[in-house]
Amino acid sequence: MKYYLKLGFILLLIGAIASGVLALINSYTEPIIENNKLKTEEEARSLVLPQAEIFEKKSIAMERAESKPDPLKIQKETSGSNEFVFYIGKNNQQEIVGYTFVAKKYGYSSTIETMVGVNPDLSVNKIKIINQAETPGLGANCEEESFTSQFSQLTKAELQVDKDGGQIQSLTGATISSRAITNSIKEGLNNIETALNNQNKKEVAE
Amino acid sequence: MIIVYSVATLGILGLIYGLGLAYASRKFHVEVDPKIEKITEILPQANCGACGYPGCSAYAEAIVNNGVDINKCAPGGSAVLGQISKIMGVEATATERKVALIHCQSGGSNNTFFRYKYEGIPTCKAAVQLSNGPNLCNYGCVFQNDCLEACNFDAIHLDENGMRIIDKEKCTSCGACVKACPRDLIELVPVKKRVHVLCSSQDKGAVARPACGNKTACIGCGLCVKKCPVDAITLNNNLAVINYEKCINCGQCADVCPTAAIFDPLKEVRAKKKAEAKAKAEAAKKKVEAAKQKAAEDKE
Amino acid sequence: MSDVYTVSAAPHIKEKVSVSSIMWQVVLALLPALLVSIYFYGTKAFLLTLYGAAAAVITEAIIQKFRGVPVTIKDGSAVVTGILVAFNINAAAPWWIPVVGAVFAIAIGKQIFGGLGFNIFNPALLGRAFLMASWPSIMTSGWVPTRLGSINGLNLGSLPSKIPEVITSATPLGAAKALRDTTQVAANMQDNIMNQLASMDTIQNLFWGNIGGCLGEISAAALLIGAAFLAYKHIIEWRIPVSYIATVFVLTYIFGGINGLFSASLLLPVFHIFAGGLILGAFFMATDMVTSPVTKRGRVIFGIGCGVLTVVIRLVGGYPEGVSYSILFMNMFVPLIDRYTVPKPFGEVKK
Amino acid sequence: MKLTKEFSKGLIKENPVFVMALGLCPTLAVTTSVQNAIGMGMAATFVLVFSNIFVSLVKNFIPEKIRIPSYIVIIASFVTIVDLTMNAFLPEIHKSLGLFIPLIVVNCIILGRAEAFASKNNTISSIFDGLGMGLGFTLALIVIGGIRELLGAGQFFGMNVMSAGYKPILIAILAPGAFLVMGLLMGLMNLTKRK
Amino acid sequence: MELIGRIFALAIATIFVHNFVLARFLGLCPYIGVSKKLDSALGMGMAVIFVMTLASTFTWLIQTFVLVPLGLEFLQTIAFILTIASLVQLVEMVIQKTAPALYKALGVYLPLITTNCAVLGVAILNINEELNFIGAILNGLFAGLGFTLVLVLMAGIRERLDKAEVPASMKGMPIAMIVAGSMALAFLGFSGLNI
Amino acid sequence: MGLKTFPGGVHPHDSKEFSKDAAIEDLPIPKKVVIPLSQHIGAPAKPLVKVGDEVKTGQKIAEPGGFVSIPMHASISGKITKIADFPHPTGITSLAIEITGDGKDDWIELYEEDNFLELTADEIKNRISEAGICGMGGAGFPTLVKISPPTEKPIDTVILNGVECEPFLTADYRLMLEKADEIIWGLKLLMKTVDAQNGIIGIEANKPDVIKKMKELTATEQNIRVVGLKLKYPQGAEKQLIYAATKRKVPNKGGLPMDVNVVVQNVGTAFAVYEAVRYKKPLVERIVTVSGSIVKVPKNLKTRIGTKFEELLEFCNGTTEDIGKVISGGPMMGFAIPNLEAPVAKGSSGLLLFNKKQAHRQKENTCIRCGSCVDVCPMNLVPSLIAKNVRYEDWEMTEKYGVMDCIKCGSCAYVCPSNIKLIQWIDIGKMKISEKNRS
Ligand SMILES: Cc1cc2nc3c(=O)[nH]c(=O)nc-3n(C[C@H](O)[C@H](O)[C@H](O)COP(=O)(O)O)c2cc1C
Ligand SMILES: Cc1cc2nc3c(=O)[nH]c(=O)nc-3n(C[C@H](O)[C@H](O)[C@H](O)COP(=O)(O)O)c2cc1C
Ligand SMILES: Cc1cc2nc3c(=O)[nH]c(=O)nc-3n(C[C@H](O)[C@H](O)[C@H](O)COP(=O)(O)O)c2cc1C
Ligand SMILES: Cc1cc2nc3c(=O)[nH]c(=O)nc-3n(C[C@H](O)[C@H](O)[C@H](O)CO)c2cc1C
Ligand code: SF4
Ligand code: SF4
Ligand code: SF4
Ligand code: SF4
Ligand code: FES
Repeated sequence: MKYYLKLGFILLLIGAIASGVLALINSYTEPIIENNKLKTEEEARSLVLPQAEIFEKKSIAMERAESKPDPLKIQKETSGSNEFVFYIGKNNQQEIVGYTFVAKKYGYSSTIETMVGVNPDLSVNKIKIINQAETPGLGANCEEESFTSQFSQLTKAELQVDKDGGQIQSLTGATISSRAITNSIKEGLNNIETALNNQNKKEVAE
Repeated sequence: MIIVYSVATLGILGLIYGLGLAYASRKFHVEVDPKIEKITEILPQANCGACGYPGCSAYAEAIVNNGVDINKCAPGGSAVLGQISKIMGVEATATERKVALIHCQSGGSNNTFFRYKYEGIPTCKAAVQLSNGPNLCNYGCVFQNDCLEACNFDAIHLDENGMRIIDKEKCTSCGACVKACPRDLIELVPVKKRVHVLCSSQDKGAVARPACGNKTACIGCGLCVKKCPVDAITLNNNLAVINYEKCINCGQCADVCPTAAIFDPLKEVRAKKKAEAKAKAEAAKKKVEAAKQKAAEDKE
Repeated sequence: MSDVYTVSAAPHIKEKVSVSSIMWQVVLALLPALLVSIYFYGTKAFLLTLYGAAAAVITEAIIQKFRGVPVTIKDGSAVVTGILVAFNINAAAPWWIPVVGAVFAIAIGKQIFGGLGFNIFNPALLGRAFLMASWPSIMTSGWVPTRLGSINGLNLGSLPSKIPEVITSATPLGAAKALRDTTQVAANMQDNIMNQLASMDTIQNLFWGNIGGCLGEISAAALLIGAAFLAYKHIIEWRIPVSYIATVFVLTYIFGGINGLFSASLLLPVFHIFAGGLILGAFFMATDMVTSPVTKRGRVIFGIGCGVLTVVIRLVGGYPEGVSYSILFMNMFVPLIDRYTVPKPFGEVKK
Repeated sequence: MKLTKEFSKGLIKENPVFVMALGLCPTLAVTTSVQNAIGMGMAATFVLVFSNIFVSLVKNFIPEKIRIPSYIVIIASFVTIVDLTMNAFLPEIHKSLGLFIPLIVVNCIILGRAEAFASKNNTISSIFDGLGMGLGFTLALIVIGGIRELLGAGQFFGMNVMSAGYKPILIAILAPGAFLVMGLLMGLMNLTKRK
Repeated sequence: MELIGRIFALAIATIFVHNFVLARFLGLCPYIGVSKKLDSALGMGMAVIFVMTLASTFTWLIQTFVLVPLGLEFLQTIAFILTIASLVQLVEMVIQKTAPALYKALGVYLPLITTNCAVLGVAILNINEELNFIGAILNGLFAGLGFTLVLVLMAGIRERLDKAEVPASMKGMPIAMIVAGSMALAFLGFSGLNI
Repeated sequence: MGLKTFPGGVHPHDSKEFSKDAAIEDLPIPKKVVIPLSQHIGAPAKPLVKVGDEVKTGQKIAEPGGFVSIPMHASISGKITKIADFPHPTGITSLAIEITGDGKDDWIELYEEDNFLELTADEIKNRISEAGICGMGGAGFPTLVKISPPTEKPIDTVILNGVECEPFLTADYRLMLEKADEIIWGLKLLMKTVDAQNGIIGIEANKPDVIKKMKELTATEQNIRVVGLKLKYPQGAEKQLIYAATKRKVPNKGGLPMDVNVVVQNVGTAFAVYEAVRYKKPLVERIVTVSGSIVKVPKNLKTRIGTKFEELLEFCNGTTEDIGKVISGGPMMGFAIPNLEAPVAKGSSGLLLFNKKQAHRQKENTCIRCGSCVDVCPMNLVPSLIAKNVRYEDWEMTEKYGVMDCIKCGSCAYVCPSNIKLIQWIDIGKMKISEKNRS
């Protein structure tokens, strides 16, 4: 028994040392990683809505989230399905210069996340793909400027890929990805619209 | 604080697992062959499956129980190989090295007489099934190269006459060819023994001699038996057979064999040596004589 | 040597069949389809096929030379593979597509496994899958209308409203696929177009070949003539094609409608059978003897498996058409099928 | 002399990828580009070297029975270190290597070397062994990644090198292409070896 | 009903669309190593299914109830690998003692599983993809099934290739890679599948 | 007439036109005969004579070497000149007794029983045993053993095998045409020995005249049926014949006809039984077809056992072309032999001569897995996979695929487009497996 205790103890020791070291390193890297994350998000946000200086987070509960949860997963009930998060972009004068939100939809082989900047008139200002794992050479080309720039200044109604009769030229060989991006943005715009309407209503009621 | 937590968590996890395993290993202990355990310990425990076995211990078991090759562990490399061979291979190195030998000098299309034209699958096993094989000799090589196919070490080759030559360097005396030959022509012989009866015909001379396309059939005359100084040759069923434990490579049998069924590669070497020896002896003799003469002269 | 007799094992007589006679008869059986293709798409169809076949043959010869084994290009098996690769591509494809496909089919699909008889996967289909994965846009878009101007076989004039491009520029199966997605086709149009697809009009176009599609697949009629010839010559056996097609029929009848189970008319399964590469696949590719089971029961299982997968891919998969992938997929199962469907020897006592 | 041997054996003669066929998952998964290949190779080399060092240092204090778990803890610690630092300083590469960084833990090469070499040799040779193996691994990844990137994207290290008319063989950077390129490379190795 | 539909969808997705071996490149070493014989492949497959399910369960619990509450996510790798290694060893010992027949068929493959990236991979993926408890268990089960499917198919094919005139330089590992590539090509048929 | 048959099988051209219309002729008594001691399945016979002994035609010269064995008789009168290894019609060499004739054909005393149909079963068996009868349909199984089944396996049906499905051969055909009555008597005797209620004569559809004749002759017999069978090879194989005629399936893995209460005998055997019982005449002669497109005058010859093949060919005026191949037996199952020196044995039904072109066999290609062999195998095996496993020496799988059930009919090799020598591979497989099972 004593022998086994000794074994256990040695293992404990090794584990303890290792975890101690890791904790140290982690305490050093964690803020950097966190920072990186915020920074990239922030950068993306400013990129798609350069006019804005400050971003204000808003989150509203949606009655019926339009975006179908990713069909291929049995997931934790995460935010996003019942909650819609967007940011209100304001300039130095506290004027609303637009909104940003992250549009998500399952494309060909992954959920594509797009940072969308929206003008106050609810047309798209600029978009940036922030996360996707589509097929390299096909769907993955959606990150390219030539594709994303098409979306600028489009209104909700105009958001449709060419194959569906719209004016967005889909990526060669990747209509599915293109369609997913386009439609996710459209849904997001819808959400913002409802959110703003609700707010207006509330304000009116008040 | 995090540090405390993390140290505690991992420590506790480690402790629980360690104790659990320790307890289990006592409770569920199963006896295994110590040899297996030893080899298992030597193996890298990477359990990578590169050896083709499900994990290191399975491979160790296969080595000990099924005599599988010991060179299959890729991550272990040569170091591990050496250690295993120490455990396993004590007996492997002790015996005298042998190589395969084909007891037939016919068996190519140039030096064979045919009974019929064979059209069928190219294996000796099948060929001997059809009317005793395509060659006239009922005991000789049917040259469909089963032995060659069987050799995993690329030790058997065809020479320009289509005869099978065994490469003594490459042959590992695994015996695969011995098993493959349906005519039982192949034997593993000590590499040091060089004089061989290269015929397997058990026919009487009158049948055997005309059947052999190489004209080197053993006709069972028995001259070699009489000649052998150490009684290493016997006649079994009209065929001379050398007992390699007794054979001293003297080559006298080959000298008397009327059909050259016995082959002595040392003949020339021996002749040369003999000549040299003779020359030496003569020289010595001359020297002695000269010395004698000189002595005699000196006396005078 | 001259007066020795030959000795060989029984039997001493032999039916007059050989690998090359079989393969060249398959080539012959593929000719009607090629002719139809040339009729509808012009000489380009012929040229593409020629490139495919030539590339296959040359590749085979080069590799066999390199491997130091007898060159067997005369047996026709490489020709069949080359033609079938070409039959699996779009008439708009550039010349190098069939060439690259055939080279891949022969080199990686066949010779690397040891040549005729040893390959696991249908070489032509492997070639197609390779092309699909490498140049998907060339392979799946830009369908050429036939000389009679049809791509999807639909009688567009009979449809009331403006039809989205997903339907007009697609092959019949592409149209059927797009129909299932309400984001692409307005819900109020679905039924209408679906009924058009499953109408005698469309099916006639499918039958004669007046549709867009891969070179070899367009005319069911021409393919059936070839298939009948092969069946008559006992080169293909009924089990695989029949079980394959029957499975597709049943499943598309049950699941094919857009409004739930059994919502399709009986013509829809017929549409599914004549559309796409099913006839070509069922009679000429699933029956490739090297890559299909040797046992009779195994062939039925193989056919059913192909059928199920084809329907799954057509109805819910990422592609409009699933014949080639389903055959490839079932190819993987062949060793297992062969192993577990060994027939009971005559007289086997039941346990 | 001996040290150079320890170092160079991993490069060609006992190359962990082509000769021993170990650690196949990262080999195939991350070699869609040379950049990823180098990232992965470096990460693995780092872990390999440091775990070799530590294992050779502590080998005498660790009882036989818990050898493996201890080594695993050591390796896992270094993997985590790599994981964290890459995430902090090379977020782009970290993202594209994704899952395969933590999976270095189970890469057979590392545990295999720790067991087979480091636990039996002194620290200095262990370092060289680890370096050699790691660089061999990296080298192999670069070769595969280079071929795949070239064929599949017409690029090398992110730069366009093929003529404008080149239509990339997309499959090379997809999953099937990984296997095919790997298989053909191995076959080629065998071919040159026997010639 | 809806749940069954989603479970079915998850099964299809994990087994066919994102097959662990052919699409995600996980568990390649045993896929290539233990696919020489059909019987071993079956045994290995069963063992993997078992371990993957168990590992998914335990690692999910540890992550959710130990690591996350304490803010120790950075210990994920080390904690998971320890859990898996101990679990496997424990299971092995228990089976060996209590069911020798099962051990002969299954247990011998267990050690091999510790260093199989698929197991650690599924554990980490469960967390990354934010699956819930049931989802994690099912994901482990289906991933194991997907692994077993391709392993068994591969074994069947390789047994047939054993009796084929594969060119000498392609024999063994290279041809296995080519087959794997072809299988991945065939599996591409499922890509984009959406139920 | 509903033709019966079995699943599988092939349709080679029957090539019987060469010798079909040649009435049976007696071959002149040869100068010398060589009588192999092993003309049957089972232990070889043991010689009863020494070199130099004088023997009469029909005299027993060797006694059974065991339970499954038969005695041998001199087929000519003369002097024993040698007991040594001689060529055997299967191509191998084996121990045989050579008799040099005195040209007199001096018979032992024959005997004639008028009421032979009234004899007891034991007496009939006794005479069959003494006459050295073994199956004349090919395999040469001692007839006595076949008709002495253990009591737990009673026989209810005796089937006469008049199928002669091998192309070229017409020996049974001529015999049935010329000796129909005798054959039916033979059948009755056989039925009596095993106490069978039913007798069936199975005849292939390409012999309509025989079917008609047999039907006429048995019209009054309640318990004897003549069954017309579809023209398909190997219709004459025992298990297939039993299935076609009775729908009974003989179990595989060494099952025997008696397991389904049947005995099958060749029509030639039945004729020999008749002669043995009625005249106590030992089996010293049989009908042999000499045929092939190059034989000048193809014939059906009544030949003494032990006559060398060259004498038969000489009697048929030799050949029109160089001989390429000599086959003892039929083209599907017979043995190609290296020369014409082998003697006629009790099971030799034919001597075929092929020219060089007909003799040539194409080289093997690789199996394209076309499955033709699977489709035709009457035993429902997978010949291609058996052959493949033999080629790669996987004996376990070879056995699992059922090599031992193969009846070596040759249908598979006949149809294989790749010219795979399936039978040869299967033969090796059988050899290996029985070797393995023995040890
Ligand atoms: C290997 C492979 C990867 C693919 N990846 C994508 C992808 O990332 N995004 C996408 O929309 N379609 C992808 N596809 C789907 C096809 O390209 C599909 O035909 C296309 O989306 C629709 O064709 P189109 O865009 O030319 O109309 C992929 C297909 C294959 C074979
Ligand atoms: C060991 C052995 C025992 C046999 N015993 C009997 C038997 O008792 N009854 C019988 O009808 N046939 C018996 N046979 C004969 C076979 O059923 C069969 O008639 C013989 O092998 C020749 O058949 P074939 O010419 O169709 O090949 C026996 C065969 C063997 C090998
Ligand atoms: C493939 C095959 C074909 C056969 N064909 C015939 C045939 O045509 N006529 C025949 O009498 N026996 C034929 N036999 C032999 C029979 O199976 C069986 O041995 C015989 O009829 C038994 O009678 P026996 O013992 O009197 O010879 C054939 C056997 C085999 C295996
Ligand atoms: C009925 C039949 C169908 C065939 N189908 C194909 C096919 O689909 N693809 C192919 O590459 N070869 C096919 N072949 C040709 C041949 O079998 C092919 O070259 C082998 O698969 C290569 O080993 C076919 C041959 C026949 C007789
Ligand atoms: S098979 Fe074995 S014994 Fe024979 S030659 Fe080759 S290595 Fe030597
Ligand atoms: S196996 Fe025997 S018979 Fe065949 S080639 Fe070799 S030595 Fe000659
Ligand atoms: S396997 Fe045997 S029984 Fe079947 S067809 Fe071939 S020879 Fe006849
Ligand atoms: S008939 Fe010949 S080619 Fe066809 S499956 Fe059988 S052995 Fe193979
Ligand atoms: S690297 Fe993934 S299992 Fe070996």
